[in-house]
Amino acid sequence: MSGEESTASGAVAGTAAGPLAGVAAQPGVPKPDAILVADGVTRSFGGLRAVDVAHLEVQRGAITALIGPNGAGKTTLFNLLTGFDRPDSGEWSFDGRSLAGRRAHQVARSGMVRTFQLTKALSRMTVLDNMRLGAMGQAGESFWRGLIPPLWAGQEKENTARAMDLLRRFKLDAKCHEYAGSLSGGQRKLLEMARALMAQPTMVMLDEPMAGVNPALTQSLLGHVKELREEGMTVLFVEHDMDMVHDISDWVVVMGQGRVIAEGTPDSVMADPEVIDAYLGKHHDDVATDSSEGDS
Amino acid sequence: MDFLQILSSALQQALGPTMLAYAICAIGLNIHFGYAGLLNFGQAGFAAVAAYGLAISVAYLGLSFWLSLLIGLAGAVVLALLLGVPTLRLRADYLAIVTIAAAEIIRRLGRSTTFSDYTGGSDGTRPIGSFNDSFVALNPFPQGWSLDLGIIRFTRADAWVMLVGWALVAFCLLVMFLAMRSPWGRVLKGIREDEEAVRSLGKNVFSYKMQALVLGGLFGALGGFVFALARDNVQPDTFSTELTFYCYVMLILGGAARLFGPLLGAMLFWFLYNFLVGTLNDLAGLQVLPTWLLTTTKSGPLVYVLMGLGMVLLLIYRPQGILGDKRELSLDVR
Amino acid sequence: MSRDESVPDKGLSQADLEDDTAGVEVVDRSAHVAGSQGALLVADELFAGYSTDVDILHGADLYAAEGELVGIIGPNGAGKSTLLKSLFGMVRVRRGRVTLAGEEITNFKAHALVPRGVGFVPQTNNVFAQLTIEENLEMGTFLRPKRFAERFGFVTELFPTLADRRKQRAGSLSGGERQMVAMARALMMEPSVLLLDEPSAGLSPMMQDEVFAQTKRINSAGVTVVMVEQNARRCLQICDRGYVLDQGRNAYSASGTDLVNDPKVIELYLGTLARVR
Amino acid sequence: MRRFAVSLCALVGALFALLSLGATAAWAEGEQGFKGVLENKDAGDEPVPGVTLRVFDAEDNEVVTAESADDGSWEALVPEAGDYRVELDASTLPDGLVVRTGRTSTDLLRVDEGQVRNALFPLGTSVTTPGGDAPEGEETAEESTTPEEECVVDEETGEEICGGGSGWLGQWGNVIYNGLHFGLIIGLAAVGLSLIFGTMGLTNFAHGELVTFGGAATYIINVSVGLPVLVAIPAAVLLGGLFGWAQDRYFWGWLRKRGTGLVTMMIISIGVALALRYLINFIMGPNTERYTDYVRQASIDLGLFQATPKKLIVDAVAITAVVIVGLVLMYTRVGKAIRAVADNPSLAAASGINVDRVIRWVWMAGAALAALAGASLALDRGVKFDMGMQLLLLIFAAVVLGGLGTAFGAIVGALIIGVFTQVSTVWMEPQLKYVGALVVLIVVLLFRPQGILGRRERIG
Amino acid sequence: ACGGGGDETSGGDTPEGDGTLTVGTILPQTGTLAFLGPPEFAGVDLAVKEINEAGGVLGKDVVVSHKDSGDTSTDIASQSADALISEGADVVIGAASSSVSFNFMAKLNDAQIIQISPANTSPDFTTDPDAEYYYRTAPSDIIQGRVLADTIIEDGYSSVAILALQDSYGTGLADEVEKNIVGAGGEVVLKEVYDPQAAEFSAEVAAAKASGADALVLITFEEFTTLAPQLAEGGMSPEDVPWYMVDGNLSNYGDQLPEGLLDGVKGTKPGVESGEDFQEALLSVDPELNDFTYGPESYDATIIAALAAEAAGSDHPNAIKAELVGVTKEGEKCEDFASCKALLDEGKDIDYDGRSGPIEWTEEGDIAVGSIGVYQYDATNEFSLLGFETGSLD
Ligand SMILES: Nc1ncnc2c1ncn2[C@@H]1O[C@H](COP(=O)(O)OP(=O)(O)OP(=O)(O)O)[C@@H](O)[C@H]1O
Ligand SMILES: Nc1ncnc2c1ncn2[C@@H]1O[C@H](COP(=O)(O)OP(=O)(O)OP(=O)(O)O)[C@@H](O)[C@H]1O
Ligand SMILES: CC(C)C[C@H](N)C(=O)O
Ligand SMILES: [Mg+2]
Ligand SMILES: [Mg+2]
Repeated sequence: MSGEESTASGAVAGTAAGPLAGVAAQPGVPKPDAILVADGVTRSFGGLRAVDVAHLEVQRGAITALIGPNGAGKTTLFNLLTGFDRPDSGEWSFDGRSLAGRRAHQVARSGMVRTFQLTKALSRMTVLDNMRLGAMGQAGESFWRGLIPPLWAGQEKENTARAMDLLRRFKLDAKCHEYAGSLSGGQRKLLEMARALMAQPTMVMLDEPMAGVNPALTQSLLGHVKELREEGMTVLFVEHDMDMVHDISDWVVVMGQGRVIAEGTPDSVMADPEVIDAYLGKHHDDVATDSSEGDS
Repeated sequence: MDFLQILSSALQQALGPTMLAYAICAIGLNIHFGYAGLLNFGQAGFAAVAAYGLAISVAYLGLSFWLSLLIGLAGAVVLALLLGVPTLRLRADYLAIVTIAAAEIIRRLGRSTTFSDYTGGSDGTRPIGSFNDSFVALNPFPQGWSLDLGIIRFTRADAWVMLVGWALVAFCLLVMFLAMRSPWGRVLKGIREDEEAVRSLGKNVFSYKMQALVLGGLFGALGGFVFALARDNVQPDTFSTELTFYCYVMLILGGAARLFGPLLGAMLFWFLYNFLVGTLNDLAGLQVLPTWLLTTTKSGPLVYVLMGLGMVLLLIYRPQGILGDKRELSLDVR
Repeated sequence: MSRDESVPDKGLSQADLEDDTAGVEVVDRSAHVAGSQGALLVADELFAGYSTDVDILHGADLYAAEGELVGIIGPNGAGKSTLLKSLFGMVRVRRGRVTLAGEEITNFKAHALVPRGVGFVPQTNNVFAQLTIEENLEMGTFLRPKRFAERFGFVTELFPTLADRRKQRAGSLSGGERQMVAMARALMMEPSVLLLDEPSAGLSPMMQDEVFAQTKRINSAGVTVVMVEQNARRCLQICDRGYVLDQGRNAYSASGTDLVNDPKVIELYLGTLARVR
Repeated sequence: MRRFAVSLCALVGALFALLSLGATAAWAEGEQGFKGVLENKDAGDEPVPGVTLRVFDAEDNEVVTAESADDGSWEALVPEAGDYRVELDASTLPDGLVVRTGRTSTDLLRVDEGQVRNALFPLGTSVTTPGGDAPEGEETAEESTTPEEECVVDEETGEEICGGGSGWLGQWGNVIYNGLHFGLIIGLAAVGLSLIFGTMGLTNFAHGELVTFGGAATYIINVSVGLPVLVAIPAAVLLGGLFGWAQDRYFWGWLRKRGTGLVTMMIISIGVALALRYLINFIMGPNTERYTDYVRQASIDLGLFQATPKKLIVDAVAITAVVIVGLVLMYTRVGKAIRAVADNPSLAAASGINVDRVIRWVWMAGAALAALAGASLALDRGVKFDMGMQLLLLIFAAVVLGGLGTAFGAIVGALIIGVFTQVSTVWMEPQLKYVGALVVLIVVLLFRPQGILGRRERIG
Repeated sequence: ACGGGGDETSGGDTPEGDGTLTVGTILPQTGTLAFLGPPEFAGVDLAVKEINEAGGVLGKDVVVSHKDSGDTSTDIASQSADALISEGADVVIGAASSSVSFNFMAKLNDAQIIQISPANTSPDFTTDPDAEYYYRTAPSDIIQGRVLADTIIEDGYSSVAILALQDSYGTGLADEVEKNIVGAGGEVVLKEVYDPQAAEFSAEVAAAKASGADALVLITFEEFTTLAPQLAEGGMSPEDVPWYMVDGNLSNYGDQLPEGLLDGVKGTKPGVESGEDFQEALLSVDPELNDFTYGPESYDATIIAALAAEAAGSDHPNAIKAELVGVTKEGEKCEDFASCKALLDEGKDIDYDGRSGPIEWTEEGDIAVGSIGVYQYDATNEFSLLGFETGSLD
């Protein structure tokens, strides 16, 4: 059983890594088809340089993991790229268009949608309404058209169907009419991610989407993320769960103290002594070995 | 003690023009606070600007009634923009204090002697002239007619104001109904809960908040018109913060974020108030209670004491308001 | 039927219980009854919830003997956090009882439990955002300020970043850094019973190792630990006993290693991902 | 100008007896017209005899003429009621004397039957204009009669006193001092409001009534019980604290336990405010009442400004109170507990803090501070049932201006609000003084949206 | 203005009322003028008591219904007006404050209900188009302003500062005083309109001080209690600069203010001395009264309305209206309800002379010749009469 799994996921990783196959594993390396390109993005808080990214590219249609020790600046980088914070300096472009100085909602509209590490459930709205809110380009979201239901009812129906579909995958369908404020910590994470997917973004940026999510569910969701990639979505996600990173990512970027310190395929990065030293820690392998021992 | 009399005058106020003016203002607040989570404590300011806009345009500038109505509405829109542009990016509490301050500034400027040539000063616009002639002229009810509803009666003039007032209430509620169950309303509710989250989904939060502020402000303006037309006078002190406070009370009593909440709250509020006034004044007249407790001159304060207590008790035992949903309150949204 | 033996005095509620559990497999509580004899922390058949009409916990059991490390795993929304909160007096227990060292503490307020040696790290909102890191840690020794210096030394040894940033406000920290503060605050207290709600969430692998290792170490020093984890496999590996909670009830309970290897548990709760490597 | 007023004082006392006698005597039946007394104001009110006065009717026909007698008095009676004016013939004035107002004729005045009205031609050596500004009219060159110097020589010590309420410096000194004083009082109330908001998240619209409570309690202890104000104020502050404690013990705490939402509580507080305010009205009536002591104290001159001793003592007490609150918050365990509860109540409970007790403490302290504010304010303005409510907006403004939930911010905000209400009167009419303060509030928030001492939150 | 009243009442077609004269009051129970409420209510109650003791109006007892007027910051007054309209009141007594009266006057006017204010003195009512059903027993401030100014001029003060509260009464009276001071050769060096709701008045005090005036006119309501000591503390006590007070604040302060503070201060107040007996009678209605300001005017307003109803033989407002002005002038003089009624029963034309003065109404419903009392305070802060001054409107 484990063998099958292992090869299956390996195969998936292999195919997707196709375009990235020849790319050198070094920080700031250019990608064959970069959708997001950032240059010289910096942000300081007081004396602390939280983000200092000289150059970073994210491959279109691939799943890229962003890892790094706590406080490395991953979330701050997300905030900067998506317009939730202003950098001290820097330029970046998404899908060929510069995004520097754009406001958060404009960034989202251009197709780059993010989730939050500390979840933001819309408490006094139902789970389903949370989801529906995620859909982009709704006619009824303009005041005047909103007043005339026939103009948006059809679209609403489609969105609801899609929302229910996603909720089912995220095991939240039973809760769809509950207020989102009554969800448990993990369920909020799930909702956060599902809502972002409602927007059908070109690129989704997930900030630790699976922290606190039950492993069994995580696994099935990873399958869904892979499907999304097959449909052409680009995924950039922050994660501390190395098993997960290893399982689905095509490319891994490592940050440390605000900088990109390493890049490469999952295997190459996790073998990088610098990364092990700064991030993974020496115990990591032991525990992993422990676990496989336990299984066999 | 004449209970029928007390009941009828309480009912009269629960249906009459003042209630309508408050209800319309409160419906506006429902958009702001109930749906969009904007803590607007300056609804009185919107009503005041519109009422002054109307009164000054007609009585001082001599413009036509209809044009002046538009000017009043435009005044409310401009106020919303002025307040919104700087504050809608801030935390909700700041909007509260800025709006309360703005409303007070408007009221104090209105009553100051400095501008009394235009505003008429503290007695209202009466000195600069009447402005509701065109409105009165439109009164469809025949001279000498009065609206007789069994135990309550309204004069012809009041009936006309009420016809318009109830039509406006219906109109506002219809707009609310349509707007709030549309995706537009959903975005507003989302903003109420967490604007960053909504922003991350590609909605222009600022623009939505502004739309909500303007729409609610326009409703406030309509309320202001009802106030002004019912009295043919714009008295600055009727637009004090008390007006806004009472609107909040009505909103919460009826149930925030419920379509009929503010209307029901306003009716209940004025009914209770006038019921208490009638009962206490009658009791005072009968001299059945000891004089340390109740005399004619003490019944005024006592009405408010009881009114305050009544509000408190209602809210304690029905915190979600009459129409509200209890489930919402169990969520901690601090 | 087994219920009758364990709670003979609760005949009155029998009917409700059966209503509740109609159609669902009847859990055998005898193991719990046996194990909980003399245990330090015992929760018997807890019913608890947030809004007045809905129970989230439907008769959850739990015990932890002195010096034991107990893990709780389960799907999202199972009621794990609710269970911890109801042990700690933050969610009202409607039925059932909680005892600590033989003393009934059902529905005791949190602040009354802290002096009894119970420490708690919540899952969310677990730092004082407006206070500095140092002040956050001071809150850990609120009841025994004299111990601050010593404990501070100990805790910052575990999480050196905290010492470097002692004047930074916790609200501006990264997610992982906050988690460290939260954990550190609880460790400041020197509790005899420690309730941890997903202490490793958001931490880098290295820090996770640290947290698990330290939890084990603290536990070895005699502290009873009850920990909820989604990092289930890691958790079960270090714990003495584990519970699987589902829909507010105990679904499984066994020693940690037994659970890790139980195919049913793996399929439903642990997933197979972690075995890939 | 001041010296003039002072020298006038002496005269006034003497004049009163005379004039009040004259007043009753003047209302004789059957004759009507005008009367007056001509005096040289610049020569100790020396009477000016022999000046001719003419009375004209509405059509400008001369009706009667009169001449001032040796004591300066004159009377010109007209045959029937109507509108008339009196004109003084300037050519008949002794050399060097002019009408100080520059006006030698009155307006048309209504004279009713049997009414002898007064007309006034204040005489002097020069024309003066209000407020000691540059004189206008023909005699612009001449010096004004009122001294304009900013420094006055103290007659006894021979020292020069500058400022002290006169002149430019003094005006600013006084304005700013009054602002700071007012700000401190607002600040006392604002700290409490801010603490309560911080710890339990309640926007307490009934805070103004806690202020009133302080004043009313002092008044009742002082007047009804008969204790001196010096005893009554501490007692009232104590009672205020007790009242706050009881409010939380029996009301707000109970609501918290029932799980009442914060918005609902906010609206409940509006109801509480209404009930309390009118309860106080019910008990002590609708009027402004004054304590028995310290109602009228002589101001002392402190160089840059003048102040009554009671104000200075209030300042000292307020500053002490605020500093103590600050020290308690910063350095004591209670203070830390308060800040912890303000930040995250459930986590505070998990740290062993009795959250309810802390909130009760805060209520007690907040209410005591508010009572102190009320009692101090009433020293100055008297006690009235709505005095607190009238302050509430300014208190809120102070809290927000300083940064919500930061106790120090509330003080800073209060001082700014206080100073601006006063300073704005330099340019604006006093009736608009709150407008000035509120405009400042809005402007400050535009540039520092999180308030002066507030901090921005991080996102994500 | 009231147009002649000739349209419906001459002859037999007097409008029919319901037979009972219903008197409503809209007087301050709360708000900034609440301190004037008690004497006013007592005045109305006393009048009603005397009327009913004398057999009532048209053979039936007069019914009274008291309502609160609040102040301008609340909308109570117009609610009260609505309530009274629906209760079928024929006459409404009120309000105290001119500003408040303006707020509901039009309402009563539309409903054709008589309004008689016992205390409104703002000159604006005389000319207001909505004042057709509006009457008052207090004289316009045109007269008080004239008398006050005269008193000041007579005392020899040429440069005067005025502090006036911001409302129609305050600014209206201030204008009248200014007009007359300037007219008589004096100067008004400062006319400061202040916000009566301010928490403290240091800026106003400073402005008064800086003006260098040699007399100070204080047109205030009860915030006088706040303002007066602050003025004294700011170097503007009556010893520094003599004060002049008006009806809004002329009250027996007793030990409410420090002894001697008001010693020698003068003030004016409309109305004649109502006499010990009358004051006793008021006290018997409300033993807690401590002064009687506008009590007589309220009493008179009620009596006049009752007499007019008697004279018209109907309690319908329009019938009363036709007689109102008539009963106050040109006829046989009488001074209380019983004797006036007796005269009416004999079919005579009466001229009611009230407790507040002789009361002759102009066609606008204004007091034609008003008596203004000039009073002076002694060291115990109680005022006593110096004399009366009358003035007429035209
Ligand atoms: N507003 C702020 N003020 C001060 N420091 C900040 C602020 N925001 C972030 N920082 C600091 O910047 C650094 C980077 O934070 P960031 O949240 O980006 O880390 P991260 O890589 O996402 O970490 P984690 O994995 O723990 O989430 C942290 O050390 C944090 O303390
Ligand atoms: N404040 C609340 N109000 C109402 N319902 C709640 C609240 N918090 C949690 N719930 C509900 O209680 C159930 C259990 O929640 P709990 O937080 O205990 O789950 P959990 O097992 O800790 O899940 P997770 O692993 O996701 O943290 C969930 O279904 C959730 O919807
Ligand atoms: C009661 C009075 C002082 C009222 C005042 N005369 C006014 O007209 O407003
Ligand atoms: Mg992060
Ligand atoms: Mg949980």
